[in-house]
Amino acid sequence: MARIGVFICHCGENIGATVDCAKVAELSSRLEGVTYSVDYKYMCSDPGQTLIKKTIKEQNLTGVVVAACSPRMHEPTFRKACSEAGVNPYMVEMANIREHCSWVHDKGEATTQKAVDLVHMMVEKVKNNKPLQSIKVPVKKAALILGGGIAGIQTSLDIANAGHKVILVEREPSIGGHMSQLSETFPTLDCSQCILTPRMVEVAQNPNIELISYAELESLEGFIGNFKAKIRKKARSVDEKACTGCGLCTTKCPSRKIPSEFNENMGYRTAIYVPFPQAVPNKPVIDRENCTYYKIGKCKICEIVCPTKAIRFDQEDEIIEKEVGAIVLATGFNVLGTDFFPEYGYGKYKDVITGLQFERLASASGPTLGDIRRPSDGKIPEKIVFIACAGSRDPAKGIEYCSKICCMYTAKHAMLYKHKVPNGDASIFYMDIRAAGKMYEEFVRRAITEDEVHYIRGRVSRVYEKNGKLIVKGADTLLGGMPVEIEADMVVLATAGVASQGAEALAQKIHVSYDTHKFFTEAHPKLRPVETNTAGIFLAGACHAPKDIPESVSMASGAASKVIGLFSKSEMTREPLIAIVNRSAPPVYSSCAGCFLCISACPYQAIEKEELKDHRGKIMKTVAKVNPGLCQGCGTCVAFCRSNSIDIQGYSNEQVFAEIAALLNNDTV
Amino acid sequence: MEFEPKIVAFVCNWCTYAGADLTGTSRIKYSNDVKIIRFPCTGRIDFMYLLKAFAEGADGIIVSGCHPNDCHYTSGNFHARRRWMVFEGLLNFIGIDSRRIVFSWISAAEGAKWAELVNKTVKSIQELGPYTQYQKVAGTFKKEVTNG
Amino acid sequence: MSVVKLNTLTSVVEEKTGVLVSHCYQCGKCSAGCPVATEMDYSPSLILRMLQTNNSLLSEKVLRSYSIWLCLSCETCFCRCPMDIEIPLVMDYLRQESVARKMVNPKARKIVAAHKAFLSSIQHTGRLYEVGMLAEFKIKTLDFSDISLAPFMFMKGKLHLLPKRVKDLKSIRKIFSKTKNLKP
Amino acid sequence: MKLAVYPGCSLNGSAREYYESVSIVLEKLNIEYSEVPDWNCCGATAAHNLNKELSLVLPSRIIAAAENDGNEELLVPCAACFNRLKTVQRNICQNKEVKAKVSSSLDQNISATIQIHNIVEFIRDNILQKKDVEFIKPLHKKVACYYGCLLVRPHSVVEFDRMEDPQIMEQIMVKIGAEPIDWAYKTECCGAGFTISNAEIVAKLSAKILEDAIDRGAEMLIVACPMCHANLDMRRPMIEKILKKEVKIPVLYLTQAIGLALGIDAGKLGLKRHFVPVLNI
Repeated sequence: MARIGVFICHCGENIGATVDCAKVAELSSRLEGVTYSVDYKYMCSDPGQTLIKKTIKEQNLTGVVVAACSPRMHEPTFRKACSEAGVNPYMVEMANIREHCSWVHDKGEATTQKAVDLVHMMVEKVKNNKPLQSIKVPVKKAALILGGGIAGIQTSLDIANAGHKVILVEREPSIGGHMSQLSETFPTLDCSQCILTPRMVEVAQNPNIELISYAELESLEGFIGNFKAKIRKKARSVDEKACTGCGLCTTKCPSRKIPSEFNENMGYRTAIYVPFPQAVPNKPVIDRENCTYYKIGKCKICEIVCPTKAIRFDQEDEIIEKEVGAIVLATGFNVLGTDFFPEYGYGKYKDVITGLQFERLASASGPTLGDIRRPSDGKIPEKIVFIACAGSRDPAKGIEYCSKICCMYTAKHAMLYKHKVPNGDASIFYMDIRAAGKMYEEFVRRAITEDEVHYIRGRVSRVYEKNGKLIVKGADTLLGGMPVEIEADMVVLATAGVASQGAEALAQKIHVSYDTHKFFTEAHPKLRPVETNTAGIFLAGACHAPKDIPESVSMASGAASKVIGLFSKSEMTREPLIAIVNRSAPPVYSSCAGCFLCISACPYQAIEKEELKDHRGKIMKTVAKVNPGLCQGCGTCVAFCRSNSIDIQGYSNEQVFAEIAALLNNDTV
Repeated sequence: MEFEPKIVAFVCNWCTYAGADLTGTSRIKYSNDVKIIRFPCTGRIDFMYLLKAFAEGADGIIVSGCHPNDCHYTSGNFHARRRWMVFEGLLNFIGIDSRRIVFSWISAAEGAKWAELVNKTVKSIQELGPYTQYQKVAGTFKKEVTNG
Repeated sequence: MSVVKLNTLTSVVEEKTGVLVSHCYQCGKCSAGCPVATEMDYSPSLILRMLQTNNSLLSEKVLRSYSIWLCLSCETCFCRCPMDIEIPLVMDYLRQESVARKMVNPKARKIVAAHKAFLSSIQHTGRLYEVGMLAEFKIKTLDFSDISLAPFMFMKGKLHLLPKRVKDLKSIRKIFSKTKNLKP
Repeated sequence: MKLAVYPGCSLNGSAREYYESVSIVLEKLNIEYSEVPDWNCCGATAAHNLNKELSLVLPSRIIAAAENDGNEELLVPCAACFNRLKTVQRNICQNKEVKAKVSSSLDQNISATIQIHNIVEFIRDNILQKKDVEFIKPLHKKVACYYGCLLVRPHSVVEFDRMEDPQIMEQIMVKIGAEPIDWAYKTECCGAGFTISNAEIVAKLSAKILEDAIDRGAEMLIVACPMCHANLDMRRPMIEKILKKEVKIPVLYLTQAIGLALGIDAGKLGLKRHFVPVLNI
C-alpha cells in the first residue's frame, strides 16, 4: 500500500497569490494513498527540503509529490533531497502548479481546482512508479569544438590545457573568425590581431589540439559522453603535409581579381589563396569556382611553381570520424549587408558600407593599409556619418532585438577616423547609447569630448547620392525632431548582428534548440547559460546572441569548464528513463513476438535481437533487447509495439493511463 | 453559464512543455480548461491514450511536439505525424469526431503560441459541445487497452 | 483582465485609429523624412511624444497645432517607421478632432477652407466642380493671389464653366447624410 | 476580363489631356474598356482629412458601380484616386465593421473584389511583353520618371515594387526608346493636395524635384498623377522665383510619352494644354 507525501509550495507570492495552497494541501490529503500533505512558503529552500526529508522519515513515505514550479526547474533538486532521506528518486514527481497554473490563470476557485487536479494526476502516477537505478556510461575524454573564432579558440585552449584532447573544426581555410578582421578593439584600442594571432599560434602548437580547418560537421550520432561525429574536410587541392606555406603559388596565380571575403569584398585575392598573412594553418586553398584550371582545364601555374609539389588538383573531400564526449558550439555570427535597407540605397552606393567593412579599411593589414578611403574613388572622406541601429531594433525591416555591440564599435570607428583624419568631421546618428561595461561609458564620453565626434540623437530617414556626395537626411529628436541634413563623403551602417548562415541546419543536425532568430538557445536563461537542452553540447560566444569579445571569451571559458567537469570522471550516470522489453518465466520468456518494428523505429540503433535459450542452450525464441547505453528514452518504439512488450521506465503505460484517469475524474476531490 | 470542456494536452517535454513553461514565465493568461500530460516525445504517444482520454470523459485533446526537424530525438515527431495520419482515418471510420483532436507543433520559444492554441481549442470544443457519445462504447474499450 | 483606460486624447486616438502611439520609441525617423517638417510647429515625432505623455495641456497643443494641417499624407513617415506606426492615420484623426473641437490653427484656415469647399462641391454635384470650388474658396478666404491662373486654365480648356453632375444625385446626398457630414 | 476605367474629376477638368492620352493609347493597344457608369468623386484628400466615414463610402460607390456593371478589372489612371480606391478596398476586405457601414450607406452589399490597377503597372503588363506594339517614333530623350507618393506608398496598400527606388516607369521608358536617368527625387512629395490652399509649400517642394531632375540632365519629366502634374507644370512662375532661374523642362504624362512613341499626333495627346510648352517633338 502506497504511502505518498504531498508537498505544496507557495513559491512566495508566485503560487500563493493565485492558488489557495492550504486548500490544495487539504484536498490532496483526502486522495487515496496520500498519508500526509502540507503547504510551505518555499519548498526548494533549505528548510523546505528539510521539511520533506523529516516527513519522509516520520511518515515512512514510499513516494513523494511536490507541487511547485516546472519539473524542468527543480525536479533534480527534490529527487536528490528525497533520495537522501531514503526514498528512491524515481518515486518522486512534481506537479507544475506555477508555470502551468498560477502564472497563467487568474486567482479563483477554478485555478485552485486545477492545481488540485495536477496534484491528483501526479499522485496516481507515483502509485505506478517503480524504484529505478541510474545508469552508468563511460565518457570519451575528447571534445569537439565547432568554430575557430575567438570563442572556439579560447574553449579549445582551456580544455587542452586541462589535459584533454580537443578537435577544433573551422569552416574557413583559417581560424581567427571575425576578431581577426577587426582593426582595434574597444575600450582599450589595442590592435585586434596583436592579441589574437598569438592565441591562434598556441592552438596550432598545442599537442592536445587537432585543428581541422576548411571543414564542416557532416553528421552526429550518440549522446553525452559518447558522440560519434563525421567531419567533412573539404578538398583544399593542396597537400597540407607537403606544403611549407612559402606562398609562392599565391604570388604567381594569374586570376587575381577575386573579391576577398576576409576584406569584406573591398580587396582582391587570387584563386589559390591564404585568407590573410597570419592565417593558421598557413596553407593555401584553391577556390575551385574561380580557378582557371578548374574552369577551362588549363593553367596549373601553381603546380609548376610549387617547390614541394604540394598541389593536388584531384584531391577530394575527406570524411573524418571522431569519437568525443562533449561538443562546444562556437559558430559565431554574421552582419547584415547594406542591400536590405531600401532607404539607404539598396546597396547601390559604393560609399555606404557596413561596420565590418570599415574595420577592414581601418586595419593596418587591410586593403588600404589602414587609411580610411572611399571604395568608390579612393578619396579620404572629409565628412563621415555613422548610422547606429541599421537593422537592429527595427521590426519593420530588420530584427527587433538590440545587437549590443554596435554602440561601442561605432564610437570606436568614429574615434579611429578622427585619429586618422584629424581635420575630418564625424557624426553619429543614434537612438540610445548602450555602453554598459567596464570602461565603456568612459570610452564613449571620450569620443564625444576629446575626439569631438558629433552625436545626434535621431534616426536617418534616407541617404542618396548627389554630385559625389551622400546626402544624409536625419533628425535631432533632442531639438524636437528638427531635420538635420549632412553632405557626407562616406556613410557607415552599424548593421545588425545575426546568426551565422547554416546555424539552423546545424542545430537540426545535432538537435539543439534555437530561437526565432536562429541563435542557439541555452538550457536556462539565467542559471544554465552555456549549456544547451541537449546533454553534452555546450555554447560559446556569439552563436548564442550578439556579444563582444570579453563576453565571448568568458562564455568560452565557462563552456570549457563545463566540459572539463564532465571529463573529470571516467564514467557518468544517466537517468534510467529508458525502454525495456519485458521478460517472463518459461515457457513464455517474453510477450515480444519478434516483429522487430521497434528496431526500424529506433533513431539510436539501441535495439538489437536477442536469442533466448533454454538450459540446454537450445534457442527458444528471438526477441528484442534494448541497449541501455544507447537508448535515449524517446519511447518511439513503445508506441510502435503491437504486443505491448516494450515499455519505457518513468513514462510507462500504467503511469500514463493512471494520469489520464486522474485528470478526468476529479469528482473524487 | 458556458460549458467548460475537459481538454487533455499530450505534449513533448523538450518543445511544447518548455513552451508552456515560457507562457508562464511571460505571464500570458489562458483558459484553465486544458491540462498537460508530459511525455518524453510525441513519438512516445500511443494513440490508444487518446481513446482512453475520450473514454474517461475528455471533450477534446491537444497533441503537440517539436516542429519538423527540431525533434530532440531526431524523428519522434515525424513518427507521431505519420501515425496520426493513419489514426485520423481510423477515427473517422469508427465515427469519432477527429475535430476534437488538435495536432500542433510548438517550440520551446513559442510561449505565446501555446496560449493561442489553448484558447483556440477551448473555443472550438465549446462550439462542438460535450462529448458523451464515445463514453458509452468505451466501457469495453477500457478493459482492452489497460491490460497492456 | 482588461486595463481601465483614461479617456485621454491618446487613448481615443489609439481606439479610433487602431494605431498604438505607445509603440513609438522616438527615433525621429519620421521627422527626418517628412517633406514639411521644417515648416511645422511640432515635428511628427514630437506630436507622437506629446500624445504619449497623456497630458491634457499637450493634447490641446497638438489639436491647435499647424503641423496636423501641414501633413501632406505623403506616407513617407509610415513607410520608413521601424515600428510600423501609421502616423498618417493619426494625423487624419487629429484633424477631424481639431475641427470638431473648434481648435483649428489660424494658419490652417485656408487649408481647411479648401477642403470644405471641395467637399461641398462634391455634395452638390457628386463630382468636383472646379470653378465652383475655386470660387467658394476664393470668397471664403479672400485670397485672390493666383486667380490669374484661371484665364489660362480656360484657354487650355482645363476648366468647365458648367458643372458635370452625377445623374443619381440622391445617392450622393444619402451618403453625405449617412456619414455624419461636417457642415461645409 | 471586362475592364472599366475610372477617370475621376481631375481627368475631366484640369487634367483632361491625361484622360485624352490614356484613351487614345488604350485604343492603339486594342484594349477595350468602358467608363465606370455615373461615377462620382473619390473624396480625395479633403474627405479623409475632414470626414473618415465619407472617405470610405465615396470610393466604395465607385467600386460598387464598376462591379455592378460586370467588370472584373478597374483601371485608375489618377494616382490619388487609385490610392483612395485601393485603401478603401483593403479596409472593406479586412474589416467587417467597415464593410457593414459602407454597405448600409450604399444600400447594397459590396464585395470589393474587383482588381484595381494603377496606370504604371497596367501599361507595363500590357506593353513590355507585347511583341506586336510598334514604337515608330522612339522618344530619344533623357527622362526623369517621377512617381510621387500615392503610387508607391503605403506599401501595405498599393504593394508597388521597390517603394524607395521603383523601376517600372524606367523599364517602360527604355521600351519606347527614351533614356531614364537615375535621380534622387522620384518618390519625394510635390505638395500634393495643397495645389490651391498652400501654393508656397507646393512651389518649394516642386522646385527641389525639378532642380534635381535638371541637374542630372533630364530633358523631360514623366508623371502619372494629375496633382503632381498641376504642381510641377502650373506652378512654374513661383518655382522659377525660388530657383532664381528659368525652368523650361516640360512635364509629360506617362501615356503622353508613350503616345508620342506610338506616333500619335501631339494635339490628340493634349500636349497643347500644358502650361510649360512641350517643344520640338
